[in-house]
Formats: sequence, structure tokens, C-alpha cells
Amino acid sequence: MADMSVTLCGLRLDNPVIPASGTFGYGAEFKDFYDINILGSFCFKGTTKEPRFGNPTPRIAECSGGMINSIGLQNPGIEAVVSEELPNIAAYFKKPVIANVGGYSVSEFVYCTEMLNASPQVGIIEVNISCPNIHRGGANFASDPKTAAEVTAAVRRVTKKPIFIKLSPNVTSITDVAKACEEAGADGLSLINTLLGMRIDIRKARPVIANKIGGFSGRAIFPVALRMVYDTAAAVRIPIMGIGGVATARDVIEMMMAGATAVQVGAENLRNPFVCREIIEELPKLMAELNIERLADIIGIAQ
Amino acid sequence: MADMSVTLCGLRLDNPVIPASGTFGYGAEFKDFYDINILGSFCFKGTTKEPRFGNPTPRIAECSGGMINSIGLQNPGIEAVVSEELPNIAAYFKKPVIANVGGYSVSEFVYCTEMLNASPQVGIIEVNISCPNIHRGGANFASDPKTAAEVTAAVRRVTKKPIFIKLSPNVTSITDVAKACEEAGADGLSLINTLLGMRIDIRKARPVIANKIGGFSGRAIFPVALRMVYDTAAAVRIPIMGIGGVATARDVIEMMMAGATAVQVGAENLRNPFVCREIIEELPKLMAELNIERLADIIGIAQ
Amino acid sequence: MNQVIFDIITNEKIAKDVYKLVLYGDTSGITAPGQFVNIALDGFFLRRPLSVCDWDLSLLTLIYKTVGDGTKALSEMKRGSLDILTGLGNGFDTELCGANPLLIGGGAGVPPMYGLCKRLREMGAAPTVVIGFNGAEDVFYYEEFEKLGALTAVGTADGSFGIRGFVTDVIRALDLSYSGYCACGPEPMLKAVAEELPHIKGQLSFEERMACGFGVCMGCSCKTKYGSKRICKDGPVLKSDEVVW
Amino acid sequence: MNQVIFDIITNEKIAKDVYKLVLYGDTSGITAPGQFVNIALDGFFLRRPLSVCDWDLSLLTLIYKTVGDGTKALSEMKRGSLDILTGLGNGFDTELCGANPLLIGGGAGVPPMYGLCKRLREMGAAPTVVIGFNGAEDVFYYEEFEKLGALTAVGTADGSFGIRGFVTDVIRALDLSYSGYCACGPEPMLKAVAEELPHIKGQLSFEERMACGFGVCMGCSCKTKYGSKRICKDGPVLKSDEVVW
Ligand SMILES: Cc1cc2nc3c(=O)[nH]c(=O)nc-3n(C[C@H](O)[C@H](O)[C@H](O)COP(=O)(O)OP(=O)(O)OC[C@H]3O[C@@H](n4cnc5c(N)ncnc54)[C@H](O)[C@@H]3O)c2cc1C
Ligand SMILES: Cc1cc2nc3c(=O)[nH]c(=O)nc-3n(C[C@H](O)[C@H](O)[C@H](O)COP(=O)(O)OP(=O)(O)OC[C@H]3O[C@@H](n4cnc5c(N)ncnc54)[C@H](O)[C@@H]3O)c2cc1C
Ligand SMILES: Cc1cc2nc3c(=O)[nH]c(=O)nc-3n(C[C@H](O)[C@H](O)[C@H](O)COP(=O)(O)O)c2cc1C
Ligand SMILES: Cc1cc2nc3c(=O)[nH]c(=O)nc-3n(C[C@H](O)[C@H](O)[C@H](O)COP(=O)(O)O)c2cc1C
Ligand code: FES
Ligand code: FES
Repeated sequence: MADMSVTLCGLRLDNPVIPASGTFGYGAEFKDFYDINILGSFCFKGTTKEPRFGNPTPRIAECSGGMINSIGLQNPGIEAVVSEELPNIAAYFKKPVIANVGGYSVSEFVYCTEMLNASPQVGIIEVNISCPNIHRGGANFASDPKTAAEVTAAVRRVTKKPIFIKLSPNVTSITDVAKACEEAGADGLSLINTLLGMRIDIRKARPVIANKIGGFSGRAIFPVALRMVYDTAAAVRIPIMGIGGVATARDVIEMMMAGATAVQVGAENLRNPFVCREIIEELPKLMAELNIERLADIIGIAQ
Repeated sequence: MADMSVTLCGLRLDNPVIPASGTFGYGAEFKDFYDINILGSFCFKGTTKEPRFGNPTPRIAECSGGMINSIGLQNPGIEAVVSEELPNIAAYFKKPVIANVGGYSVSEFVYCTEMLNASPQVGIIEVNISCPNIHRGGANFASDPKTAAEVTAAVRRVTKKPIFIKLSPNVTSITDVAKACEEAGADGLSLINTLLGMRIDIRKARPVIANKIGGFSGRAIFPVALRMVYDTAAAVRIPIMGIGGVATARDVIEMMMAGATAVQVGAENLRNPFVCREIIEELPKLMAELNIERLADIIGIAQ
Repeated sequence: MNQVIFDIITNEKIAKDVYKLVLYGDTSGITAPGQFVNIALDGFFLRRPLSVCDWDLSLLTLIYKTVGDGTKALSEMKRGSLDILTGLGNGFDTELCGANPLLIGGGAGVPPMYGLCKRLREMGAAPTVVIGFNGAEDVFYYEEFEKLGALTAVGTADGSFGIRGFVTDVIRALDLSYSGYCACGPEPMLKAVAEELPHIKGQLSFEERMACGFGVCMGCSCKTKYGSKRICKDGPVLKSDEVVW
Repeated sequence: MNQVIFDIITNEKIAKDVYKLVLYGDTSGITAPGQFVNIALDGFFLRRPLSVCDWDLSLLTLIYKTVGDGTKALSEMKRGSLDILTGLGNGFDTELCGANPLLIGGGAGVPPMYGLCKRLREMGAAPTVVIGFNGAEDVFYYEEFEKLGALTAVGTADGSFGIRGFVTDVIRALDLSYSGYCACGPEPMLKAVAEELPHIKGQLSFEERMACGFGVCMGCSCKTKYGSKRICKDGPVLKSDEVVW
């Protein structure tokens, strides 16, 4: 039997396949589609301090091989997540989950992280720093190694849970940001978040998305994500979750060979709700074809 | 009859469709496929001071909706371009062409530009600054507003021809680089060049491309290019050539509505050598459907 | 929600740019009229949501207008199979309709009214149907509604068929009283209907750009008087008294 | 170069992972054996280059091995049409082959040898054919070459068919003299052949990852003694005395 297990900061996952934040809700809908306990883990929708309705609609645009979203971090707020969603999840998901945390100020990240400390269900906190910093004129925390490190250090101080900083691809050097986060105490890195993208409705001569610009993801971005995982894996020692355009078992293998310890599947869940199950079923076959006995052995071997 | 003409820095083009540098050679192969004089213009392969063989092979990898190339600016050198290729082109292309110039130092850009001054065939010089600066530890000229402006100013001093600076998408803020180039005297901007990308050969457990990382382009990158054209058009006053993933007349319209005055078609020429002709034939039909009488009227209307 | 592979039985033009698609497969996921299905199309990243027009144990009827590349590609598929997620959304609550409900459909919003009308007739109700189109060439399913035994009135914006005007003009012309209403069509039509019938309990079916269609992405959120709802999961049908216009 | 829509006539397995594809369409773009065609496949960005195995006025035969997703998808197409660029590359120069040339094909490099052998026989030459495979289950076209009236010898790495060993072992076993040679196969094979036959004029057909296949992208460049050449346009056939190993 093929060994698909991987270990992320001491957390052993049965396999490296993890639905990405924002594409799996809290798992409640998916648990009716298939037994989600087959997953390595899952990462739930990004949570902020206050409840947020998010951006105006349309929030979705289609692209060749992908989609643009502009949800604007709609979520019920960290209190409701801790008091309602986490207990709900406990009823149908028996493994540790990954909590994705967003924020518009350093203190918001800290607040949300502290709120999660008491939940044994939360195995990893993923910190989504691709949000505008309202205290610095709206510059994105993820665009500058300094602000990225600032958030990392602040969150590090308030939790003993493993923290993964989720990086943005919309930067000149993702390895600079990655190294700054590592130095500031990150246990791991998640990359990548969405690329900035847009589409125009040629009949209306205006952007499809109400907010004009949104986050582009799906199969189309895989080569961009892969090169960032590859470069970052060479630049840091902490583990990486590879994210971006993953849709097949083959993509999982490429991501791991590039240096990812686990792999998240995002937009593909929305078009094919069974994709994670399909990947988990396909992986052992592909491993056999490639003579891979332990999946963990291939992490970074293309470096 | 639909009016497809556009004017780029005083240069009137019959239509905005221009094959992109590196995907059309010097036009010699394409002239056997169709009458290339139907094109607005064409942009020939990037030229450096010395002849270059380029990178080791494999130089090509396939992606979902696109491809990665790592040609490494293979070209016969500016002298051969001026003394052999330009006279060859004159025999089959009757309109001004766009000369794409590369360089690994400011002086190389200056040298190549000066060499083109005497060629009346060259209507526009496109300066590809997505090359490593060998005098500054290999940092890319396009990654920093300062070095981008330095190249622009140096080239500006030595030519009266319109210069378009070709920007890289692999930056945190393309508008900062764009504004720096505008201030330094650029007549226009071409964007975008390729995204950094990679693929791994899972059977060999190593990158497909000999140089590991290459330039990702094709349909997949269209939403990224469109948003950069949109943002840059709002930030500068000089005209923009929109490039990246363009494959249909519809894409041309989106690019122009976002703010492009002309549009270049790259990788799609390689899979469908007739794509530019198809777009030029399709444009008047789509204009009629959308009630567009003069194509030039839609430039930037989605802003 | 079920994922089902359906076989195309027929896919024919029934009006200007409008096609009727009849599919064979497992429809057990569909539980109420006004629900929708989400269709995967080769070469397109997102699925295309279409309302259930009619269904029985093994046949599913959809009616769609070709508006963009996806629906155009669908209209060219004359045989083969389609990967479809079925039974999405809440659908209309027939219990809330009463004995003589009014059903209003505008353009591409007409199809779900057919399945609803059929169920209501089976339940013994006497629905009145008002459907609106731009012109005569756009009209479809007028006779089908009549065959169900429903009083059916058609309005066209240019007056080339039935009564000239919008569905609200037709409603005014009929001047009947109703136990409730159900409507599907463009948002300005839904708003006009709600304003026209302020004292009647209504159910309105909304459209929004969707990514998943099954409630996880928050792409289709909509503010209501009772908080945020997902058009794909908590809708597409909202009650008239919760809608924030 | 011509762009032609070909109809699939047959597409059958002829050996382990090897398929023979017969197409109907305009072959006038093909001017020499050893040229290749470039096939567009739905859902794949780049075309797939395959050598011309055989052709007449309206039929084109290709033989391919399924190695990845593209060739696998091709092997599943049993009918329909294909968008193909034909007549790419230089091909073998039959004039340079002389009266008794040696043709050497290894694995997926065997197909172009068939068209070449046929033309040489038509010109009155007496080619000897040496083809190499991994094992008996991989062997194809042995009888077809014999039917052309060419002395044909097969080698397999595991000895399960013909002579045990590589094509160079077969060449040594035959121990004949030749007026020239032509070879197509994996690069290590081409190199071994060139070293085995240093005094004979050879033509060697190379492979490289290609984007355009018609000479504009510089994706397939290769250094030769006489400068850089594009495998797709100046090749795929290079002369033995220009190759830099
Ligand atoms: C719940 C629901 C039920 C629907 N039922 C029907 C029906 O029964 N008959 C019918 O003709 N149409 C119906 N529509 C509208 C139909 O989904 C769109 O016309 C269709 O998706 C357009 O696809 P396209 O590729 O042709 O257009 P494009 O404009 O090329 O599509 C681009 C993207 O925008 C989306 N999109 C475009 N228009 C709409 C729209 N009006 N609503 C939602 N998404 C849109 C597409 O799904 C796709 O993701 C329904 C929509 C929803 C949300
Ligand atoms: C001039 C020429 C003639 C050829 N003739 C034949 C032939 O007659 N029969 C045959 O079986 N094969 C032939 N090949 C090899 C054939 O092109 C590849 O096996 C095929 O492209 C693999 O596609 P895939 O999608 O199955 O593999 P994948 O590995 O999934 O393809 C990914 C990408 O790599 C390229 N690629 C993969 N392997 C090769 C290769 N060996 N050479 C060039 N590109 C490759 C593909 O074209 C595609 O762009 C020829 C190659 C060249 C260059
Ligand atoms: C609809 C949608 C919502 C998302 N919401 C979040 C979020 O709340 N927090 C976050 O860190 N990333 C979010 N993402 C980004 C994904 O988690 C992922 O990083 C990105 O989409 C790239 O992966 P993909 O190409 O597989 O989609 C969202 C993506 C999508 C498509
Ligand atoms: C094979 C290839 C070679 C290229 N060579 C050059 C070049 O020499 N100079 C340059 O400025 N851009 C070069 N480019 C970039 C293109 O001109 C274009 O900016 C990019 O590919 C994005 O457009 P596309 O998505 O339409 O391909 C090359 C692209 C490809 C695919
Ligand atoms: S479309 Fe995803 S939640 Fe409604
Ligand atoms: S593949 Fe483009 S030049 Fe050879």
C-alpha cells in the first residue's frame, strides 16, 4: 500500500490533499457530497474580527482556465466561527482543521489568532496577509517583507499553534517576503494566494466584477504557483503548502517535487466538487507508475 | 465600413493587431502563410548587441492554456539585423515595423537603439527591459522603477524614434515602473512580458526547461495582462500596447476598453499561425455587433 | 445535490436564440420547481446554471437563451452527454402559493414557471400565468402553459404578440385577485412586480454570477432583511417580504 | 507548410502503446520523407509533432507511441477530424542515399523510415533496414518493410525478437557495406550509429521540444558545426558531418 502521509510541523496528515480557504466553506456542504474525512485536512474560509458581508456583486468572472473572485472576505466573524462553526465542524470532521485568518490591521490578526488558541480542533493557523493594511494607506501586508514580518511576529507572540503565513504572488520577490516571515517566526508558508486579474464585459464596456479587479485562480495559474514554490523552497527551511491551479494528482506530484510538503486545492473544488476525492484516489496509482513508495520522499527532489 | 485604424505616437496603423516579439521571427515564415501586410505592424525578435545562441534546450514546456519559453534572446546581433534582416523584411512588408531591443547593460540598449536610427523602416523601438543587468548582480532592469527609468532616459537621449518600454509583470507595482518610464521620456509602454513560470517532468523529477524557470504566456495570462493594462492606463498618459494571452477579436476589444491603443498577439501565433488574420477578419463583425464605428473610440472606455 | 451524467435527447431551437434541451438521466436530486442545475461545458472553467423547466423520473427539460460563448457552445451540442449537478437551490414553495396563484415569467425567466405551474395544477390549484417577451419572435411555451389548463396571458414590449407592454401591464389588464405570486425574470421586472403586488405574498427567483452554485464560495451573496443569503443555496427564490431592493 | 483538416479513417493499436493513424485529406504540402506534421489536439495548448510515416495524394499515415496526455488523448479519437500543419521540416534527401543505403530506426523513430524506404525502392535503390525495439511486444512494421522488398533486420534489447542488442549490434552482425545511411531514434542511438559508421555519409533525424514547428520561435535550436539550426525548419534531418555531439 502506497504511503501518502506527510508531516507538517508535527501534524501528521494521511495525505497531502487539503481544500484551500474560501473554496470549501466550513465543509458542511461537501460532507454531503463525499466522506470528507478522507482529506489530509481542510482549510476553512478566511475569518476576520467582525462579521463581514464582503464586496458588492458581481463577485465572479470566468476566464480561460480559471476564474476571478472578489468575495471581500465575507464571513460571520471570529466569534461566530469559534462558537458555532467549529462545534459544527467537530460533528462531521474528525481531524485537525486549518483555520484561515484575515485582517486589516496587525491587531486584528492578533485578536483572531488568540481567539483560536483554545480550540484543540485547530491544528494550524494560516495567516492570510493578502489584505490591505488600513493603517498604512491600504498597502497590502503581503507586498512588503517588513509588514509581512510584522504580522508574523505579532501572531507568533500570541500562539503556540503552528502558524503558516499565506503569501501573495503579486510581488517582485516572493522569496524576500518568505525569508522575512521565516525569520519572524513562521512555522511554515502557504503559497500562493490569487493573482490580481480582471475581465471586461464588452457589451457593457465595463469590468465584470463590481470591484473592477479581483483574484485570479484556477488551472491557469499553476505554472506561476509552481515556480514560486520551487524558488521559495530553495530559500527557506520551513515547510510549504503549495497552492494554485492544482486540479490533478499529477499537479500534486509536481508541487511536492518542487518542494511543497502539502498541497491545497482551490477553485477546482467549485467546478468539480469531487476533485479532492478524485485526486486522493488517483495518487496511489500515479505513485505506483512512478515507483514512488513514500510520497514524503519526493518533497523537493526536483530542486 | 468599420474603421479599425489607431494612431500610436503619430504612426497610423490600419488596425491595432501586431504580432509580438519572439513569436513572429522577422516575418519571413509567416509571409508564406498569408499576406502579412494586412497587419497593423509586426514586432520582430528581440535583438542584442552581439549574436546570441540563447539558452540550452529544452526551451519549451506546455501548460494548461499556455506555454513556457526560455529562448534566452537567441538572435543574430544588431549588425546582422540591420544589414540583413531589415532589407529582407523590406522586400515583403511595406509598413513600418517595430524593432524589439534587448540588453544586459544600459550601454547595450543604447548601442542597439543607435544602430536602428538610420533605418526608416523602423517605426517604433520597443525596449525589452526584462533582462538581467549584468552590472548589478543580475537584477532585472524591469523590477525596479529606477533601473527602468535609467534605461529609458539613456535610450531617449540617442533616438528621435518613438520608444516603447516593455514592462515585466513580475513586480509588486507595475504602475510605479510605468510612471518612472513615462517621466524618463518613454513615448509609450508595452505590457506585459511573460510571467515567471515552471513545469516539472514528473518522470524525470526535474524541471522540463533546461534553465529550470522560463517565461509563461498564452491565453492563461490574459486576465493578469488586462488588469495591468487597466491600472497602467489610469496611471500614465502615454499610449499602451496591450500584450498577454490575446487570441480572439474579443480579447482585442477587452484590451482596448481597458486602455490599450494597440494589441500584440504572442504565443497564440505559435499554435495557430493564422490567428492574426482571423482576428483582423473577425474584428469588423464584432464591432458591428457592439455598435462600434471607430475602434479608436473604445480606448479606455471601461476605465 | 447530485452529480449526474445526462444523455442529450433533443436540443432544438424554439424561439429566437432560445433552445429547449431534453436530457435523459437520474433526476432524483430535483425536489422542487424553481431549483436549478449547473452544467459543465468542455473548454469552460465554470459551470452554467439553468433553471429546471420540467422533469419526471428520467427526463429533464431545460430552456435556455444563447447569450454568450457558453450557451452558444451548448446550443451546438446535438448529441453526447453532459456532466450536470442537479437539485441546486431551494425552489418555489408550492405550499405558500394558495389556490389561485399568479405565476410571472420574463424572457429566460419563463422556464421554471412551467414546472411550477405543472406541480400546482397537480395539487389542484388554479394558477394564472403571465409571461413577457420583447417581441413575437421571442415568445415560447405559450401553448404549453395553456395545455396545462392555466389561464395564460402574454405581453410583448413591442406589442407584436399578446398585450403590448411589460408583465406589469398585463397584470393590470387582467385585474384579477390572487392567493400569492411567483416570479422569475430580470431584476427590474422582479422589482416592478413586487411594487405592483405589494399586498400579496410573493416568491421571487433571482440570478447572480456564480462560481460553485452549491453554497461554499460566497460568490452570489445578497443582502436581505434577515441577513446575507446565498442566491445559489438559500435562493434562488426569496420571499417578497425579505428582499432589499 | 499547409494547414489541413484531415478526417480520421483508422486509429488502431499495432504494438504495445503504439498506434497507427490513417488520415484522409490534402497531403500536397508534404514533399519529402522524414518531414513531420504538427497536430492540434482539443484542450492542449501546443500541437504535437509526428513524423510522416507514409503518404499518397489523399492519405496520410502516422505512427505514434502514447507517452503522455496528448498522445493518450489522440489514441482515444476513433473518428472525427484533426487540424494539422503539414510538410514541416526538411526531410531526408533521397539523392544523397546512393544505391544501397542503410536505414536505421529505433522505437518511435521507425515510422519515417518506412516512407523513406518506399521512395528509395521507387527510385530503384536497394536499402537495408535495421530497426530496434525494447522487446517483442514493441515491434511493429517489420513485415511492412519486408514487403517493400528491403532486407530487414530487427534488434530487441531483451532478445525476445530478432537479434539481441541495440541497432549497432545488428549493424555489426549484418556486416555489409552501404552507400550512405539515414537514422531516426533517440539521441543516444543516433550518436552510437554515427560512431559506428564514421566513414559513411549519414543523415540523422533529431527531436526537440517545439512550440511553433515552423521556424519562428527558436524553441528548438541546436548548435551544429555550421552554426545554429532550428530542428523544426532546418531539420529535423541533419547531416552526420555537421552534428556536434
Ligand atoms: C439560478 C439561475 C438560473 C438560471 N436559469 C436560466 C434558464 O433557465 N434559462 C436561461 O436562459 N438562463 C438562465 N440563467 C442564466 C444563465 O445562467 C446565463 O445566461 C448563462 O450562464 C450564460 O452563459 P454564457 O456562457 O452564454 O454567457 P457568458 O456571458 O459568456 O458567461 C460568462 C460567465 O458569466 C455567467 N453569466 C452570464 N450571464 C449570467 C446570468 N444572467 N446569470 C448568472 N450568470 C451569468 C456565466 O455563467 C459564466 O460564468 C440562470 C441563471 C441563474 C443564476
Ligand atoms: C520532428 C518530430 C517528429 C516526431 N515523430 C514522432 C513519431 O513519428 N512517432 C512518435 O511516436 N513520436 C514522434 N515524436 C515525438 C512526439 O512528438 C512526442 O512523443 C509527443 O509530442 C508527446 O506528446 P504527449 O502529449 O503525449 O507527451 P507530454 O510529455 O505530455 O507532452 C508535453 C509536451 O512535451 C512535448 N514532447 C514530449 N515528448 C516529446 C518528444 N519526444 N519530442 C518532442 N516533443 C516532446 C509535447 O509535444 C508537448 O508539447 C516526434 C517528435 C518530433 C520533434
Ligand atoms: C472564491 C474564493 C475565495 C477565496 N477566499 C480566500 C480566503 O478567504 N482566504 C484565503 O487565504 N484565500 C482565499 N482564496 C484563495 C485560495 O485559497 C487559493 O489561495 C487561490 O485560489 C489559489 O488556488 P487555486 O488556483 O487552486 O484556486 C479564495 C479563492 C477563491 C477562488
Ligand atoms: C517564444 C517566445 C519568445 C519571446 N521572445 C521575446 C523577445 O525576444 N522580446 C520580448 O520583448 N518579448 C519576447 N516574448 C514575449 C512576448 O512578446 C509577449 O510579451 C508575451 O509572450 C506575452 O504575450 P502572449 O501571452 O500573447 O504570448 C517572447 C514570447 C515567446 C512565447
Ligand atoms: S455560487 Fe458559490 S456560494 Fe453561491
Ligand atoms: S519550434 Fe519554433 S523555431 Fe522550431
